[in-house]
Amino acid sequence: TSELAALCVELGDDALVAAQRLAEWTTRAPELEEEVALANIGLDLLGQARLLYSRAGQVDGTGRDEDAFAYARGPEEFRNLLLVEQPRGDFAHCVTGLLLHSTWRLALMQRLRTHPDPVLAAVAAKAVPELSYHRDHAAQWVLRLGDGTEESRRRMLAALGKLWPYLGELHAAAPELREEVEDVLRQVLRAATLPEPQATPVTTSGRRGEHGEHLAPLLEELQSVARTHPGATW
Amino acid sequence: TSELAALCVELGDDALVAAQRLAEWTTRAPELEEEVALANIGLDLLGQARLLYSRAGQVDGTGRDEDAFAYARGPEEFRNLLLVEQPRGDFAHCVTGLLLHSTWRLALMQRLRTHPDPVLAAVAAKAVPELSYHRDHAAQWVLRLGDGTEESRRRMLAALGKLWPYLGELHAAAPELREEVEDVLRQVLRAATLPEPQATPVTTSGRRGEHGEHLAPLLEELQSVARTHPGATW
Amino acid sequence: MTFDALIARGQRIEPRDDMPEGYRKTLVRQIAQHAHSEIIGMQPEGEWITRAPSLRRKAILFAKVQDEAGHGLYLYSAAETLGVDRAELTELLLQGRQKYSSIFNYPTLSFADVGVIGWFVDGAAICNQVPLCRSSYGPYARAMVRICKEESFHQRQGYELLLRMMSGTEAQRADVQDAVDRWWWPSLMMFGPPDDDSPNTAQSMAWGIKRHSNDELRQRFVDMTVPQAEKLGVTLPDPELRWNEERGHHDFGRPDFDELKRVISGDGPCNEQRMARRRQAHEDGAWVRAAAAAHAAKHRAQQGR
Amino acid sequence: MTFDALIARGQRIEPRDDMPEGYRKTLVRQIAQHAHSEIIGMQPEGEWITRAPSLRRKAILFAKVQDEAGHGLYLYSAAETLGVDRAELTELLLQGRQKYSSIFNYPTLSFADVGVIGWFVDGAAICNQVPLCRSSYGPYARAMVRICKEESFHQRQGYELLLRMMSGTEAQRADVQDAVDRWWWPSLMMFGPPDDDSPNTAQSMAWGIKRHSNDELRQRFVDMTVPQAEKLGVTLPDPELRWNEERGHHDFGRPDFDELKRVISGDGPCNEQRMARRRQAHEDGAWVRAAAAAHAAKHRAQQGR
Repeated sequence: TSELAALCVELGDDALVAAQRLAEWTTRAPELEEEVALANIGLDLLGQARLLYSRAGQVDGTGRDEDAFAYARGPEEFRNLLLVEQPRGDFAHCVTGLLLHSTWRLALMQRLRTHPDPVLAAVAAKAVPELSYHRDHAAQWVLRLGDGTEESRRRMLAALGKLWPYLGELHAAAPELREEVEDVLRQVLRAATLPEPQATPVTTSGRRGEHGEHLAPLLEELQSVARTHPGATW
Repeated sequence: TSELAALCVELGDDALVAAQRLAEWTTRAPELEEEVALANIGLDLLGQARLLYSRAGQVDGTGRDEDAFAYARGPEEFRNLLLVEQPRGDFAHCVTGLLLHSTWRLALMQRLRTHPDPVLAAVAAKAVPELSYHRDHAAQWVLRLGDGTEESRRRMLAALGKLWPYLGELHAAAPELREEVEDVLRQVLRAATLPEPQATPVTTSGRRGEHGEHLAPLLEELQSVARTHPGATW
Repeated sequence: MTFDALIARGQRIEPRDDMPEGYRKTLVRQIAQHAHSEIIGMQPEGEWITRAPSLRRKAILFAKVQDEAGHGLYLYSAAETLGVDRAELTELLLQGRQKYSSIFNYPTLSFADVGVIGWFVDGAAICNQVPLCRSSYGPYARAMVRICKEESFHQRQGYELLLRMMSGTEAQRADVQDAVDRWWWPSLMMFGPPDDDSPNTAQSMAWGIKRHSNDELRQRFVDMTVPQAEKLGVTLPDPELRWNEERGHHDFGRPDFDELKRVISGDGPCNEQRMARRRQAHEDGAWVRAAAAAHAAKHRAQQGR
Repeated sequence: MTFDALIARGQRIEPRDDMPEGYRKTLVRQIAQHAHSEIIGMQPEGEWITRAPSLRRKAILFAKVQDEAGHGLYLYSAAETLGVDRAELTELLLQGRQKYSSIFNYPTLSFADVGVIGWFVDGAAICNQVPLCRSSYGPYARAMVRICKEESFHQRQGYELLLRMMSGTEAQRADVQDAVDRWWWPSLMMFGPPDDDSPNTAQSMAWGIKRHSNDELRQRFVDMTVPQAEKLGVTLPDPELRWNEERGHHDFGRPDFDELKRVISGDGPCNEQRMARRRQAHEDGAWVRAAAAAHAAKHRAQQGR
């Protein structure tokens, strides 16, 4: 069960941090439809994080609630993937990150639907259709941007160059998903007329707590109000 | 003496917030010489803030030290000018803000050299040559940018349009300095071949605690480490 | 049936119906301003999504701001039925030639503001908008029905946040009172200038675009809000506020309508910041919209003839 | 006197002296790399100026990062005496054709890192650089004298911060130990590959550009640092570290030189981030530099003939 708790925290941290980055897009999206879509995706991930944290608090024996995980831990205690903590970047960066993360997370959640823990299995079952939508949404944008204008293609290539190395982290975290994830991504790239990036995979991993410099400020902001009001109820 | 303490806090807050914005330029300046110059100016202001806070804590009867003023007050307790809390902007914004603030602060500090409180008078005497340098540095850049390229002129005009309204706040805070400050600024603008902006002065004022949305995140960052380590020594 | 006959019978005007040019123009301006307000109105609260102090509040706020984007979409669509398009209206906003509600030019300074905006601003919006569900123009009236439903939900959530905060720490209660003090008068100004200084009201009411005068709606808001404030335990910052038995309404002080004029004409505390953010998002998004258009064109070319 | 004769007598080479092209090229590369390191090295600590937990620490850190910009300036000037210019060297950095010290590609994760960087990184820099005050090339040697003086000041300030933190709270002590654990091995790598894998060392030593081998300097750093760690009360993360009575030096484990190669070739945790920031600042500053040049040109035209 400590393994189960750790898994819930890892996947909860991924979802929370990714949702926080998506929240940063609010009032900054390229069109109104995209404000709605990115918020939808952020809300789905936030919902997943809340369920996963609650489950972690039940099974790790501490009885902590969802907010204890989100607001009372420092960056060194977070286990999210480096992929999701990368700064916001441009819209090509946004959809590329979303494509990589949702493809991987979808593959994982599909398997977790048969996890022996019935609560985690139920969370995964609920997450699968959400993540399919996230992946499709991202893939459609990768298509449009990859096969759009010269500028959008240039930006897509830059975003791929920047984020592709983080696949190394995903594969290290779940080697069994590698083939499936790579197949999906290759299909999307092909459809988008984009070459597969040649990038050295990262060797550090957020799963071991080896975070970059961007996580601490993200959490500083996320936790700021909660921390300046100790003992408050919201 | 409560008036003296309030004055020290106001001028300390201006200096600290302005120094914090200058610190944000670190590793982002347009050339290396400017990294050095902006840090110099930031350090001067930080030094002024420390002396002013210390004096405030002595005369207001609380015995608070400089850090109590910087780290243990919320945004609603800060009395800095709105001018200095404006977000970083581009380099034209930086030098324009610096010109307005240092021109005004220099005029004020020149007068405060004869303040009945000997400590404040000494702080002011020390600040005058520092502020003369700040003002000259800013004025030289306003000249270069105003009478440089088409782009730099466009950016200077935008920065002036954005910041000039805050003169209203400075004049409200110290009506007796108005003529002197405006004379200096007009001279600089003339030399830079820039028209005097026609802008409605702001009517809100940081001196009454009426801050915008940018101060709270600035202080959140400034106070983040100190606040996550209660009882720590540094 | 002619336009006048439809209006006289209280029936709805639909896009295919003939309508006077003045009616069309007034409606376009009003609906566009309303749409712009939804979009600019995302900003004051939007900055607090990343800072919300519990995950539940984060989800509520995220969803609320998303709803505002959705309202903007409905309203731009309603305006499009009158022969203008969204890009055109967005241009007019960015050039400062169309307005949005003055209320969004005030800063949000603490998380309590999120609650007070829900309570006051959504509350005032509901007072303004519920009568618009009976607007004479069909597409606008139907959009308002959906919008009002969501906004009363937002208002309840805002008020509920404040109830929780008032039962919390001293600092939380102080934040709530401070937010109430700052938002009360600007909220009263949301109903526009006083009736004796509102020249277009009569025509709009005749056309069935407007159903009540500014002062009537302002009175309704005050009467609705005073008992809620009492229940919450906050003081509304108006020494003249009191129940008038004779009128059956609350008397209250006169908002500073000069301030309203200043804010509308561009000199509120955050006008420039709000417009700059909107403009930046629009400019930053230009390459994305261009790419989507280019991709769609290629795709059509490949598929079609 | 010829170049060889000057070198043989241990006298300094000055810009006007003849020198072999290999000597010049090696020096340009070394000085440029050193200058780039100072500039990129501002980044890991620079982000903490706005977050420093006391005003005194804020001033100390602000001044330190400013000093690094100053060091960059001295060094670029020294390089310019060899017939290259700063803009050209900056281009080479931005294109990734010249390097900077691998150490700056590791993240700074807490304020304790500021102290540990002062202690380890400035300490290692001093070990590397003190001998360079006797470099055979005059302008470089003179720049190093000023730089070393400031760096030993920085090192003391870093160590002093750690002493204070170790006498603070449990959380502070844990932060210090964590920072030590993360920075120890990368600091050892600052001395470069082991001697048996450092092909250019012999020539550089013959030319008086380098005075000691990588492994000698690494040993000096370890011997200097171990007693400081004991006094501080932290554990250096190397189980093989122990005093060797016979050698009169500490034995220590072998750094992961594969990691060093990876980081140098661009795959460290922060390489991309550091370069992106530097590139961004350079691009954002282009219009400012252009304006200054245009203004100066106008001014000269008006004044001159």
